Amino acid sequence: MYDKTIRGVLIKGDKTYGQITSEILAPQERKAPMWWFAFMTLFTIGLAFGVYSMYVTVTQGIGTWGLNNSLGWGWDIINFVWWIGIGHAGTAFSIFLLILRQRWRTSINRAAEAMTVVAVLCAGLYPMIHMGRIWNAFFIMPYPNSRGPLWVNFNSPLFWDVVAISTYLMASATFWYIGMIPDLASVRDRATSKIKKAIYGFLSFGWMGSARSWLRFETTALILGGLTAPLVIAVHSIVSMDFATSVMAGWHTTVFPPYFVVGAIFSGFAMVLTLMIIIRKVFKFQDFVTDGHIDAIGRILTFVSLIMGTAYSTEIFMAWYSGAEGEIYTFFHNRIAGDHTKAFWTMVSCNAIIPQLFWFKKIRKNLTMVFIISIIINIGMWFERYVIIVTSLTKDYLPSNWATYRPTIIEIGIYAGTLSIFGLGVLLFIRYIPMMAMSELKMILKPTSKK
Amino acid sequence: MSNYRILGVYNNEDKLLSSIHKIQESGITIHDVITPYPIHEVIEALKLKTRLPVVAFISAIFALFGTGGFLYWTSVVNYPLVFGGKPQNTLSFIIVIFVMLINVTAVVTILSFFIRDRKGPGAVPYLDYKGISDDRYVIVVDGKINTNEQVVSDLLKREGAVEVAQIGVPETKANH
Amino acid sequence: MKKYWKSLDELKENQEGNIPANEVAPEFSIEGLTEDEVKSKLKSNRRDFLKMLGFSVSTAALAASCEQPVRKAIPFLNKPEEVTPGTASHYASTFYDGNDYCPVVVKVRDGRPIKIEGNELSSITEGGTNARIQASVLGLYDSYRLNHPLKNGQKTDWTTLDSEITNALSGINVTGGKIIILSASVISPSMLRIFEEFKTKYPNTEVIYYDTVSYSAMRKANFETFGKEAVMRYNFADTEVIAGFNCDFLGSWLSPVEYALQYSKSRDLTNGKNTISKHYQFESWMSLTGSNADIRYPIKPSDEKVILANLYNYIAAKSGTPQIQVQASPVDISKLAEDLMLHQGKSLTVSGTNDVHIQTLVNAINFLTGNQGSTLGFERSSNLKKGIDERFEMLLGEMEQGKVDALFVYNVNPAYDYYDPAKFINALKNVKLSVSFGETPDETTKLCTYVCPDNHSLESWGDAEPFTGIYSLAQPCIQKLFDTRQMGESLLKWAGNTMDIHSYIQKYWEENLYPKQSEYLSFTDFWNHTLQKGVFEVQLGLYACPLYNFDYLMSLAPLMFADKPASGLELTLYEKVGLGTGKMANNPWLQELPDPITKAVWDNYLALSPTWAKENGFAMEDLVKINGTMELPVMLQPGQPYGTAAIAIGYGRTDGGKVANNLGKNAFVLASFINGSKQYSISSITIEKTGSTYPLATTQTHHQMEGRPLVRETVLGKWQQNPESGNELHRITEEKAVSLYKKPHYDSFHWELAIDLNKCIGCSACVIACQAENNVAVIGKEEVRKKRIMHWIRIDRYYSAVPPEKIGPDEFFNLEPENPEVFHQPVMCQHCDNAPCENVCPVAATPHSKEGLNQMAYNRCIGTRYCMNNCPYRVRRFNWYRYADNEKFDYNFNDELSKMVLNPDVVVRERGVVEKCSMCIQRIQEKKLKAKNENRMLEDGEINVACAQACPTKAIVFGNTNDKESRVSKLFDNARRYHLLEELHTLSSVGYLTKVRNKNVEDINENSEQHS
Amino acid sequence: MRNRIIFTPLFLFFIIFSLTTAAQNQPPVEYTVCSACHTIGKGKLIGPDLKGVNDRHDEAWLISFIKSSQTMVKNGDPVAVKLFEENNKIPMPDNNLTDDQIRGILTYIKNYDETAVTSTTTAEKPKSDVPASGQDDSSLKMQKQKYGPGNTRPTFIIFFVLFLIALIDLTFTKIIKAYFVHVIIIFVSIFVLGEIVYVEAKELGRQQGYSPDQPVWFSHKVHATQNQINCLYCHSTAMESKSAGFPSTAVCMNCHNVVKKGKITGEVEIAKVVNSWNTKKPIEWVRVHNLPDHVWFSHAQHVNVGKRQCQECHGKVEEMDKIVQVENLGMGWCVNCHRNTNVQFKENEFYKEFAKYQEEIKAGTRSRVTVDDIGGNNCQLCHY
Repeated sequence: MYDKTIRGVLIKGDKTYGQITSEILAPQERKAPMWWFAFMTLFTIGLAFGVYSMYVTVTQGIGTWGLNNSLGWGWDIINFVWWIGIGHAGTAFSIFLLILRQRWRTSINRAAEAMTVVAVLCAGLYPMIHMGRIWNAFFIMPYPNSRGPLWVNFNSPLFWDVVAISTYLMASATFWYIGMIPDLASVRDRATSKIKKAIYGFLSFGWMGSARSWLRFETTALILGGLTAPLVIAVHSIVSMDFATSVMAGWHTTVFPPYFVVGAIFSGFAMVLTLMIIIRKVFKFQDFVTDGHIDAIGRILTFVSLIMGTAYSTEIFMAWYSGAEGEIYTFFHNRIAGDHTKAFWTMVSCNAIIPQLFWFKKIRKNLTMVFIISIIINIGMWFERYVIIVTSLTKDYLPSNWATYRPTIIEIGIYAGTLSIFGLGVLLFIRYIPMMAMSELKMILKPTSKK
Repeated sequence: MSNYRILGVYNNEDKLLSSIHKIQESGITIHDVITPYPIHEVIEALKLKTRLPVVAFISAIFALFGTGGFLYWTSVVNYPLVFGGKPQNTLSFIIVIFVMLINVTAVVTILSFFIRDRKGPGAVPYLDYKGISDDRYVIVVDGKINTNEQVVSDLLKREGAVEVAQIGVPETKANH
Repeated sequence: MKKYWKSLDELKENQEGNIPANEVAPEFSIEGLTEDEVKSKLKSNRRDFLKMLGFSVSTAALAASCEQPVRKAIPFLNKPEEVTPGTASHYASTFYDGNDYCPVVVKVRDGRPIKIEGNELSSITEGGTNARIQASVLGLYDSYRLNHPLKNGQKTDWTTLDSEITNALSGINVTGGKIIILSASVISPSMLRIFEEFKTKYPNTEVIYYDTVSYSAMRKANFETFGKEAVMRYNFADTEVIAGFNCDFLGSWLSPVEYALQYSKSRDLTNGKNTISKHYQFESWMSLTGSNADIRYPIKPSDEKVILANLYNYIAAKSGTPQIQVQASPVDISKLAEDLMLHQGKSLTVSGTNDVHIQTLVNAINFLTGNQGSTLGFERSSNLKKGIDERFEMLLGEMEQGKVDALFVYNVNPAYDYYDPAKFINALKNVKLSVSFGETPDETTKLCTYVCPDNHSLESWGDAEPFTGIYSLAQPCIQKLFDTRQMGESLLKWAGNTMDIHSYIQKYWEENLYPKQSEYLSFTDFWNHTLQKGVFEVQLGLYACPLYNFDYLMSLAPLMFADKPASGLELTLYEKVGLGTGKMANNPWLQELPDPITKAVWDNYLALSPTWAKENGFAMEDLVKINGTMELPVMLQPGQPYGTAAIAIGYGRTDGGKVANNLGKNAFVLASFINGSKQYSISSITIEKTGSTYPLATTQTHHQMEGRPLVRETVLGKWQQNPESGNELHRITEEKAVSLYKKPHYDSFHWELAIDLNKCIGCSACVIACQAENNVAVIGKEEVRKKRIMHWIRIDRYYSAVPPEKIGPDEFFNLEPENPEVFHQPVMCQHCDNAPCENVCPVAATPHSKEGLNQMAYNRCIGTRYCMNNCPYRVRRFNWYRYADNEKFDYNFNDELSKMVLNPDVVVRERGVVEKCSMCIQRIQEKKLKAKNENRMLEDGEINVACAQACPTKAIVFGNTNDKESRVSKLFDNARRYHLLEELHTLSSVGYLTKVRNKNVEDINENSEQHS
Repeated sequence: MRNRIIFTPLFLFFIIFSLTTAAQNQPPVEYTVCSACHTIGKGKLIGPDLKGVNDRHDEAWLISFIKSSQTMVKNGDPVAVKLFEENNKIPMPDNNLTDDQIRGILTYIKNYDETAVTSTTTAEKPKSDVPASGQDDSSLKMQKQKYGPGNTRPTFIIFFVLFLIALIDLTFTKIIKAYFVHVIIIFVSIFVLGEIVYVEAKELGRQQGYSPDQPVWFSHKVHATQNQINCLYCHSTAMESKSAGFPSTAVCMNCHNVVKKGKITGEVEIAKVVNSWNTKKPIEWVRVHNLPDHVWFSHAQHVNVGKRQCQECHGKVEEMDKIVQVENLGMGWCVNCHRNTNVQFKENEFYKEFAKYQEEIKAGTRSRVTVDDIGGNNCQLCHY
């Protein structure tokens, strides 16, 4: 039971349990609005573009991208890391706060986790299509093949990626779904049409809410949380090792794992913020997603962006301190000054400087500002990956190989495709799934005797 | 017929709790309590326990050694290859082991949850009462053990159940 | 005796009337098959692609129908003794295409020549080759070749053609008309004999030689000054001072392969010698030779004569011979003069300018410095380059007046490479009977009435006498692919001699050369052994050095500087090291060979000095109009003298074939005919912007080392005091190196490469050799522009103006200087023992072998390109597209005929897999198997990788470092040895030896102030 | 009673006699050489039928003739010359055999018993029709069962259907109340399906049991076993080249310009060979043992250096009428062999390069050197 004297009210306009249910399920029970269909079509078109681009890539070859002998990775891995980063928010959000028993999470975690699942799906797409011979992708699995058998290379960060990301997808998806079961049950119970009842009945796994179920339910959630919390950290550390374990100047850095994890949480929270603000506006959820929530996330972002700033400066300092020509060149003559100056400073300003505005309560209160900054942060995070990958690869140890990189329409198309997948996912989510964990909201609602 | 149940429906958490205590005092065993959200008091009152953490722990141990053994066998015993002048048996195994540990444990836990709780696609609740997933609380008393249904229902009523109902058929009637 | 000293003629006996066909699926032998048959056979079965694993097939297979394509196996009908299917045999032969001469050994696999190597028994090249010779094998399978005789462009057959031509000739004989054989310089004695026979039948026949790039001024000068109309033989090997004047003797001048070898000998520091020759180079464009010079003076073409005259005067003053009236030299030549005087008879002054005055001066200088007869001389005078420009000019006149009744064009292409093609074309119209022996329907052949296609040199018998008394034989390594006939045979037939060329040459040798030797007692013995060896030398008697005729020099003196000094932008035409005169322009390998200096491919361009261009507002890739006619893009070339420009010849073919056509512009038309010889430098041209730009494809876009110790160099003086100088870093890194893991050790072999940067001249022969050996794909200009070139070995070229002792991190961003020092550094896969690329491959496609090689299993690769990103040397190549059987890449992988050049021991990589240098693993395996079969251990040098074998300067040495006696181990013990990026502790298997320049600090200062 | 006394020794004698004859009837080793060209009582092969040769010529003459027929012909021995003429001037190669060996052969020929031999040497059923006309897939199937994985499709479908039914019933139509039934079915079928998929995938692109019809119905059994022709006589390049080589028609003609009638197929098949020779058109054999394009394999390495027997990879070819691929020729198969096989370490000088192993063997710390030890499982041993 939640004691409101310790913390401020988490749900405004003292509601009854009934109200909670009806208000949160309202969007599903209403007819779909016009804008919903509009966006669906828009994203479907984007998806078609993406699918076409992937088709071209697979049938003609990676040559259709802007890569070259010096630069083996471009937008594919940039976007992969970016999506993974975004995909970190949801789980990080709900799980850390779950473990910390931060109850204000309850109205946000559902959406955050949904976002995670979709983002990780988008991310997972890239390592597949960036392969030269996607039809042999199964080689990467350690299955007992008939070649001796020849196993895979367990030293390779790419293999770690495969393991970690698939695990992460599995864990976060199940975590999200289990948490959803009781709410699906309530949808089922309120359903009027036969079909809807049947479908949601099937989806809700015959949930009834008996005390035993609740006990096991909470235990499972806790165990999963406990498992996924380290996983969240592991996954992005592993992604960072794709770079950290190599020899390239600007990649070969021990600060990468923490730096990437923080970066992931940074971009993730920003994305959560973006989404929640939209949902709140569209569905009038300001009673559930209160200014308190926005404020809290704002504070976190401020803190995290400070860490990012530290990471950047550490990198630069270490480069100078190491005295290694390659490092110095990469950081001082290729990032701070040189070809990729723009990208570098965009990254720094977007991630380390602009978020500092959150120090001001005014700005934290001003939704539009928060919204804009949250978007800026995600742009900044994209540029961070761009800087890391492109600068280090285009100007490597041997000046004779120095090259440039410009993405082709195909690469852009694939990016658009993944963005559309994300959009579609979100749209379907807000249409067919209770957007907030009702049962948990009810838990934190003050006990009421009047009826 | 053993599926004979007596239901007491409440609309107030406090009433529910008090009545649970009352009923237990009066020596009637409560079969189940259905709530729209987890109420720890209820769980305590019913003295429910779960062994899921044990399952999780065991599977974790299994995953740890299973994966470690597998990695060692594949890359040192079965088909040793040299990569970049490093020994075949490297520290990098830790990462895979760690992740696989989480993976296996998670899967096992979830599955055991579903199996133990008889939840899964197509499973149906035995009670379909309007609002149990919304804002109604139900105390379920097994009608087989406590044959004197009248007493039970009175008790429930007295404790403020907004409604008392039965599902299934009492055995006595079934005999005729 | 090695296996390849085997002759082919017994083989021919055995094969009479048989159809040796494919023996097992991969290999394929094509004697006596018509082109169509060949193609049909090739379709089915060849070990050329991984396509069996490709997208379509594998998916089809997954669709549960696991049926395999049935493979046929067609055995020989009657297996000839020579041919063991699946193993290669080697035949000694000779390469000569009118420009380059080289004794070669042809590797034949199941009757298919697939690779050309140098003949190690030759005293001229000692097994060296150059890019063109390596690439020439592809010409055999050129689908553009004529496969039957033509009359007025229509297919005809030999009998009718013979009868018609003989009739015409006898007709001309009656009327006493004039018959001209217009030919490239012929060095084959038997061919000369054939000409004689032809003349006896048709008395008023005249043979006129025409060289694409003329050396007639040199012949004239030699005649006037020494009374010998010949080209001297030069010997750079034991020179101590070399002065080159616009003379690219390492890249294109006279006999570059030979000179490269000699040069490297004079620059060698590994064989206990502790001094090297000093190389001054005065030149008007950045040539390969200039890039290797110790001291290089960029000069205007017009200044060359002045400088030489001053040099002559300086020396003449010392040796008391008459001097010449001349203005002061733009550069200080005293130091060079002193050096020349100091090393009497051990120096060499050469000029590549086709100008009698200049050649006369050069002869004088060489004579006065006592080189005549020591480092150069007429003793073994060269038979190359016999063309006399005036004679050809006269011929054109006669043709225009219709005085020429019959013109036989052999191995020349004036309609393309004469400076006024239109003139020649019109003149040709007035010739009644015009016959061409062209292999391909090129610009000239197109215009001739009759075309009697000549065999490819790999299909022909032949002999050569490049230098007096030095002979070599050429034998066919494959039966004729098409219905062609050797030119000599045609002439013989028309001359009424029915002998076939083979027996004719045999007869000639029996009569003329057999008597000159005493080793063999029977001619058949002599013939077979010579055929096996490929080369044969005759001892010469005593030889008296001719005296220099100073009167002629004096008579020229007043004329020399009569013409007014040049003004405006001066232009020089030069030969590219790869494409040369453009004869092989249809060869995709050569087109895609990066120019050693500019690293540009697929184009020629107008090279300008950066500063001059900046001042006049020209930028890279600007499209400019030259003399209002020719449009070419601008290439800013460091080292190009201020106020000069340079264009490469050999481009702009119109009928060169599908590859050659419409690449670049034909620069021959800019040449001119001034005082008796063709001039390849134009005193003043005008260029103006067109406003548009034209993209150039270069494989290297950054030219400084950024102060990184990639190419380490020192100067001779310092090296003599401390052999480790310039390479101190090596010791430091070795000491500082710490690793968690212990250094790997290999039980049996550890294959390693040593590359002597002091010997490597950057000629790029290795690049083509590797391409031919390892089936490396050609990808075309657009892809190269995207920096996706597939070559497994590349030659990094860096510019620098910083004296070696000043190299350090403080030299960031040094600007491209006017006269940079140039560094060539071959880079292939370094086969690191701690390879960064190996760790990161998820599918274990590139582990380390038990012999220290970094293996790449193409069929396991899934193409994540992680290894490419992680290779600090960037030597891994990715198949961005399917380069084989793809219309988009219509080069030598797209048509069945030219695919026959593929090496059956190496797969052609599929789309989407990473590939890289394998240290010619197929050769290692082959030789190991050979040793096992012969139940013995391997000898050092028995295995040789393609790049090392092709190298004309022996700069690359391959071997097993576990064997402490091997050559490579010895080089690894050298104090000059270091490894590229060794500070990364990749423990690479390729060792580089520091470059040592023969200069001292004041040279550097003078050199740099000279141009700053 | 008396009868018995008389009969017993007779009976015994018979037994003994038969035994001795049987004993003598084992063909001596040297005879295999002869049998390439001669038969005993089976008519003329290349050389004349040897039946009753002992009666035709006296032993001394035979011995000298067998030792070197040509010398006798040159010396103008009338009989020898006559024989030479009769057998259209095919010289009988000289044999360096001792007189006793030759006598052994002669005795073998003398008391040669057709029934006995025919029953021992070949169990061939007289093939009336020639099975080259493409109706031989029955035998191919048989071999597939024998070597390949066999046809697993039906099993697959059955279990797949079961799997689906169980799933559907478990979730929707709850006909069977007991869930464990579903569970068991599901798990079993998953296992079976997985196993099938694994096996099939392994065989994917492989041709174990592949036995196509050849343009000429050629029997290795007849040539290798009955006529004792060495493999290397036809596949001559196996010792020095990467490919063992298909015999050129000329090789066939060495014998078949005389042997015009086959034991099994009569004249039809041999006629094809002769025809190919006359029309100068090589026979287009169908390759049975194919390796993928990206595999580099050398016969010389295995046959000459490794001293492997042909049968180790190709199966008992000498017993096949129709050639069939016995092994799956997969990489796993190669690699495992490389792991278990010893190299000719002491025999071959080349392995002196491996100083370490040499010492270990001297020291006795190492008993064997497998192919794997000397880098036999490097990728680029076969893939480049």
